[in-house]
Amino acid sequence: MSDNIKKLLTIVTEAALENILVKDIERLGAQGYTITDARGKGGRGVRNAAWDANGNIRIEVISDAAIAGQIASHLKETYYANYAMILFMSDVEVIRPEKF
Amino acid sequence: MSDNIKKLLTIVTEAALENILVKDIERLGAQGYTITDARGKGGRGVRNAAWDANGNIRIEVISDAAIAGQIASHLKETYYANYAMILFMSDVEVIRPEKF
Amino acid sequence: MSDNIKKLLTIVTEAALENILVKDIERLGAQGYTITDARGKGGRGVRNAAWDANGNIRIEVISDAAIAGQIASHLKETYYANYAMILFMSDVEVIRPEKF
Amino acid sequence: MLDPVILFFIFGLSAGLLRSELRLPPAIYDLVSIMLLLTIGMKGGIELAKQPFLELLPQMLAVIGLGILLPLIAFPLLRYLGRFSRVDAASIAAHYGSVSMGTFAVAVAYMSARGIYYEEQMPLFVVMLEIPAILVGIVIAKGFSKQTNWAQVGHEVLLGKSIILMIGGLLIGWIAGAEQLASIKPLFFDLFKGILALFLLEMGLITSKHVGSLKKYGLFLIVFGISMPMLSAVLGAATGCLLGFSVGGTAMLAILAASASYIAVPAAMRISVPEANPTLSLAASLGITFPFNVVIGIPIYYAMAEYIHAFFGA
Amino acid sequence: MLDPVILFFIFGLSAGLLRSELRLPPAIYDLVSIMLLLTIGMKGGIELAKQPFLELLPQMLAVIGLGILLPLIAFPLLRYLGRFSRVDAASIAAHYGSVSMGTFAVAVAYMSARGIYYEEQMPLFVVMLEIPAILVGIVIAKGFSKQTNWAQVGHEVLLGKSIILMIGGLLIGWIAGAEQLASIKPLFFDLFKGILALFLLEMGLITSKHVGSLKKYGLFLIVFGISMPMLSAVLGAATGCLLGFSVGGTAMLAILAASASYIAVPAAMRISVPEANPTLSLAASLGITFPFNVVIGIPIYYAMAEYIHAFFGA
Amino acid sequence: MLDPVILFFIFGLSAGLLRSELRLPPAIYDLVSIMLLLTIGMKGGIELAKQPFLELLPQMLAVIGLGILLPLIAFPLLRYLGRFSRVDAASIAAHYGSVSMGTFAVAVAYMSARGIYYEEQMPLFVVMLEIPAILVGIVIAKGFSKQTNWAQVGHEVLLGKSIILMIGGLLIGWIAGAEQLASIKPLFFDLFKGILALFLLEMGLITSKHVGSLKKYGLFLIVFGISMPMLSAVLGAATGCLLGFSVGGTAMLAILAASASYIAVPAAMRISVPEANPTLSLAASLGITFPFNVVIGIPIYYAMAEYIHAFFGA
Ligand SMILES: Nc1ncnc2c1ncn2[C@@H]1O[C@H](COP(=O)(O)O)[C@@H](O)[C@H]1O
Ligand SMILES: Nc1ncnc2c1ncn2[C@@H]1O[C@H](COP(=O)(O)O)[C@@H](O)[C@H]1O
Ligand SMILES: Nc1ncnc2c1ncn2[C@@H]1O[C@H](COP(=O)(O)O)[C@@H](O)[C@H]1O
Ligand code: NA
Ligand code: NA
Ligand code: NA
Repeated sequence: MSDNIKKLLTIVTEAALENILVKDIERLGAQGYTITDARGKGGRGVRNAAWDANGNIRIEVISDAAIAGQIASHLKETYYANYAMILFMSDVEVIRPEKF
Repeated sequence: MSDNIKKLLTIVTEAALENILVKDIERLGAQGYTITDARGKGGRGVRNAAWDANGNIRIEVISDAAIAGQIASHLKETYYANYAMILFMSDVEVIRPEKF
Repeated sequence: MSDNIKKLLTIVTEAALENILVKDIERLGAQGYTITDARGKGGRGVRNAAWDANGNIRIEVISDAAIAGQIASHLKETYYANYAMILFMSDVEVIRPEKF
Repeated sequence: MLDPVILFFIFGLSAGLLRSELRLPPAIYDLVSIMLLLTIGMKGGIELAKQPFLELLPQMLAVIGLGILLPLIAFPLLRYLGRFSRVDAASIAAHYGSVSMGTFAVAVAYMSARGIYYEEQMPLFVVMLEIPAILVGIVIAKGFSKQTNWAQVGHEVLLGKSIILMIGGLLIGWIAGAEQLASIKPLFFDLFKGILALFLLEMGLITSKHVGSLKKYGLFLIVFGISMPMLSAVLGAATGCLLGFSVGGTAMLAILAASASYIAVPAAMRISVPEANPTLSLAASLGITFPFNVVIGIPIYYAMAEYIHAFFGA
Repeated sequence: MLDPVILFFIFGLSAGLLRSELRLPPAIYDLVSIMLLLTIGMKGGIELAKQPFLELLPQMLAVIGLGILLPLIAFPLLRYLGRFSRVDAASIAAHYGSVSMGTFAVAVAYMSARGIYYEEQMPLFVVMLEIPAILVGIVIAKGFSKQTNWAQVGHEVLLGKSIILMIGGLLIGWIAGAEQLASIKPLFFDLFKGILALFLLEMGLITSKHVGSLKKYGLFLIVFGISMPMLSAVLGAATGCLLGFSVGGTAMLAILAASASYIAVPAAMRISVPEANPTLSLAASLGITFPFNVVIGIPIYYAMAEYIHAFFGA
Repeated sequence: MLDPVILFFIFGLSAGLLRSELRLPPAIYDLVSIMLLLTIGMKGGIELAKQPFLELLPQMLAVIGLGILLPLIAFPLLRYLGRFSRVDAASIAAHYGSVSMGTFAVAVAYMSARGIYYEEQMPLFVVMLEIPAILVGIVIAKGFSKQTNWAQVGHEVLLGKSIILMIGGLLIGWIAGAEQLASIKPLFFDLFKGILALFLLEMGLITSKHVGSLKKYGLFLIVFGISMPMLSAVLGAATGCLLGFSVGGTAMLAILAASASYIAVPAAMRISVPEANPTLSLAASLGITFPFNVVIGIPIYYAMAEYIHAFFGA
């Protein structure tokens, strides 16, 4: 597998966690992240973003597999029990692998 | 292939369909979904979200392959002919496979 | 590999480029695109979308591998040096391959 | 002279046609329409409280009749003269049977700038006119098909954003009355025309996007988009005169009849008659009829009302 | 008679319960709350400038005491009568110890519509009441645990959106004074009640989403959501009377005590006591207490203040 | 004393520096700027209608000359004293040759609060000044390179949001006149200062984000960000005096010259001179010059205008 292949980790969770998660993600070694506002439904019910307390965010992080795994397990341990959160991973091909 | 691998189905379509599609998706067995607002262009022209009638949404559903396939073919049969809509699928690795 | 497999190219970059990139993407042969508003952080610092000059967009283009490759290298040559921009690619399964 | 709010429409239209980057954020468009709808509703409600409701019933029935008649006239024109498919003709007909809130708001501003009296129940008629045309349009398109989910259509129509805001405003105005509402007057009443100006600026920008698609659909749509409202205005004015309305009220009913929906009906048709091409009906109602009505039509319809009153009026 | 702004709340609630598609864009909800908070702050600041700050200190301490006391009363009720888990009881208690800006805004409108005088320092007390309850709630839930990041909690609480806007408004009002602020009066002061109406419309829509979850959590929460504010109001009125406030000021303090937070506290609890179920506390504070207070409670608390003054007042 | 709208700026700046979570939704920032630009344009248009257009031509040419001169002065300072790269120096120079709408709005409020007369054509000059500096900046950066897509640059500049809104407002004001616009006065004119306050609150929050990046770029940028506007003000005041303007008009031209763009120019440079670092120019124009001008600069420039008039004036 070429150097160009990195992990794309996507997290969907409560908007209230944005500031905290961003710090976690950087601390664990990711070089960047992208966030979009979202709404949705899951095990913890409908989150329709009608007002502040009730919106989701969708965070994408591209990194090598080791860092992605560390972020994933940190989030799982720290937030899964008490927050609406899912995360999933896939391989993506990037152009400048040294950036991630 | 491990249990951890699920299907990520992404649908991009007209915002007007949100309520109806969400019902379809739940009825066909998905445990959740995530929606973001979007704009774009495709075979049915530019949809630039300048006002209500003209926006897109981007729906993501993670589920096992069977459910994803059912949702995809239901949407294809019901909406493809008359609505701006695309859908695409890929494999993703999830953390708590029992959730999806 | 089946006909149903296409490339999904995702670009995250400065909102100011939207109009120009859309023209590039169409000129290089893509049949459509989907855009969502985003914020994030990368090598060029935090882009928190607090106001116009400072937001990101996330563009998705589905096309065959050749076109995706052309778009990617065009963007790399033209914009990487001076703009906040990342791009990544993956394979997705589509329903109506003739559309893309 | 042109009302200055019309200048905002023309400005928006020009900026859009020049491909300027100007656009109002969708949230602002929402706010502005919410406020216009609430204000129009409250104004109507305040006046309605002053008169016995029962006397309005026959008028309401007449207006509903008008709302059923208009799409039934528009449909054959579109189907046989315009050679549109059944569903497209039905959908456009529904747009022209229904009403446009923006046109009504401009008419309210027009009348009040000239101090012209009109019957207070107009906002009620807006609600009455908005609904039947949608149902008629669906029936023409699909027959009384079992496939149509009528419960859903009803929900969509009655609880759609614009209807519910106007009804809410009507009820609030009715219950509270003018005196009680004085405390919210500075926002809802004093700013009305300024907010209408912002709304029309945005409508100009939106309209500019639909002018382009007119080229594709050709001359017939343009002719229809101007002559259908004229015809509807005549029927509206006649109804108003028969109901014994003042000149202002007669003109208002003519304007309502002449206006074509671009919010409630497109949304309902998209769900209930998805086979219809939405660009077609929006090109006509937004690209032709709305600008025609607000810039040129309203004074014409007012003259029409004066004329009818002079010849047939009480 | 009901204040017309309450009609907007009832309208929003009904539209939401009928599952209408009406909703205010989040950006508008933000704008409207920002303006209410700034205005309330400025009004308070203008008045505060007129009196020596030091005299307020004992009052501020008393109010902080009230803010500590209320959650300490609510917690055992919830834990032992309501049989909630420790964290849930602590979190709900924090909500009821704190205050609701929306309720305060309605009370301001209520008083000014009736020309009732109240002490000007109320907005200051809103800030004083908002904070201690959060801290008490966290301590009840977790003890003085080392795990709690108190720096972060402090930042979250003191620099949270609503507190900072109110403090900012207070300072601007204080520094500039009424005369200087005349130039921005048309936006912030004259439109106040209209903007409050829009805010309450949205609150009605939001409340309707929380009424549903009440069914799940049953009768106790409903009873608590009505009787806890009554109890708090008595304590608030008593404090006001002891501090020598006028009837209006006493009523205001009763209303503040009776109100339950649904903005600042939920945000703080979500971060600091994540194990607590947020639906539970919002169902009570938004689904029960807020509507009860704005529709029925305020006049009751005012009567309470009159009663206390008649029997115990100076 | 500080105008209260400046207090909103300082409040926003402080909240931002304290890392509060306060922020205005982008849609509100858009609404607020749209309204300020339209109002400023309309005010200018109303006054312009009163005088023959041809007499303005020489003044307009002089102002364009000023817009060309300013970046030509700024560039060598930045390139040789500041040791910035060619493109960065050119881009910053373009920012300082152009104008800031927010500064102009504060100046309008300043003059009207003091009842100071100034020539009505100022909004026209804002448009005149905004454009040449951008073109000069591009030419300095790239030469008359064939690579530059001048059609696109022209489109970007002339149809950019702020220019088109101001021109649209000018035309509407010109055509309609004060009397006709009375109906929209409550929204656009009466709320002007309140809306300016909201705008400055947001500008304070945005500015706070740019203060940080100043540390990185060091002392020179700070010195330049204060002394360049002083120099420009002298040239602006001289031009105003030569054109025979009143003290108010002379001060206004000084203020316009002193202000540095942070909306139109950054957008244009990002597309036309992408090699330039946008943080650099924004740190200077937003982080230094804007706060300096609105808090301290305006009274200084006014004193400058008085001084020049006393010594050289007619
Ligand atoms: N099966 C799913 N597919 C897509 N998104 C999901 C799914 N389940 C949950 N989500 C998203 O993740 C958020 C939190 O999920 P949960 O913790 O299950 O409530 C939801 O609000 C959805 O936005
Ligand atoms: N090739 C494509 N790549 C990415 N998004 C697309 C593509 N084609 C269509 N879309 C999105 O799907 C929506 C509906 O597509 P269509 O039905 O082709 O008009 C468009 O408005 C776009 O947002
Ligand atoms: N490692 C990463 N993972 C996800 N998104 C990223 C990453 N790096 C950069 N981005 C996004 O791409 C934008 C531009 O990146 P850059 O050019 O590195 O500043 C950032 O503002 C982020 O939104
Ligand atoms: Na009609
Ligand atoms: Na309380
Ligand atoms: Na300048």
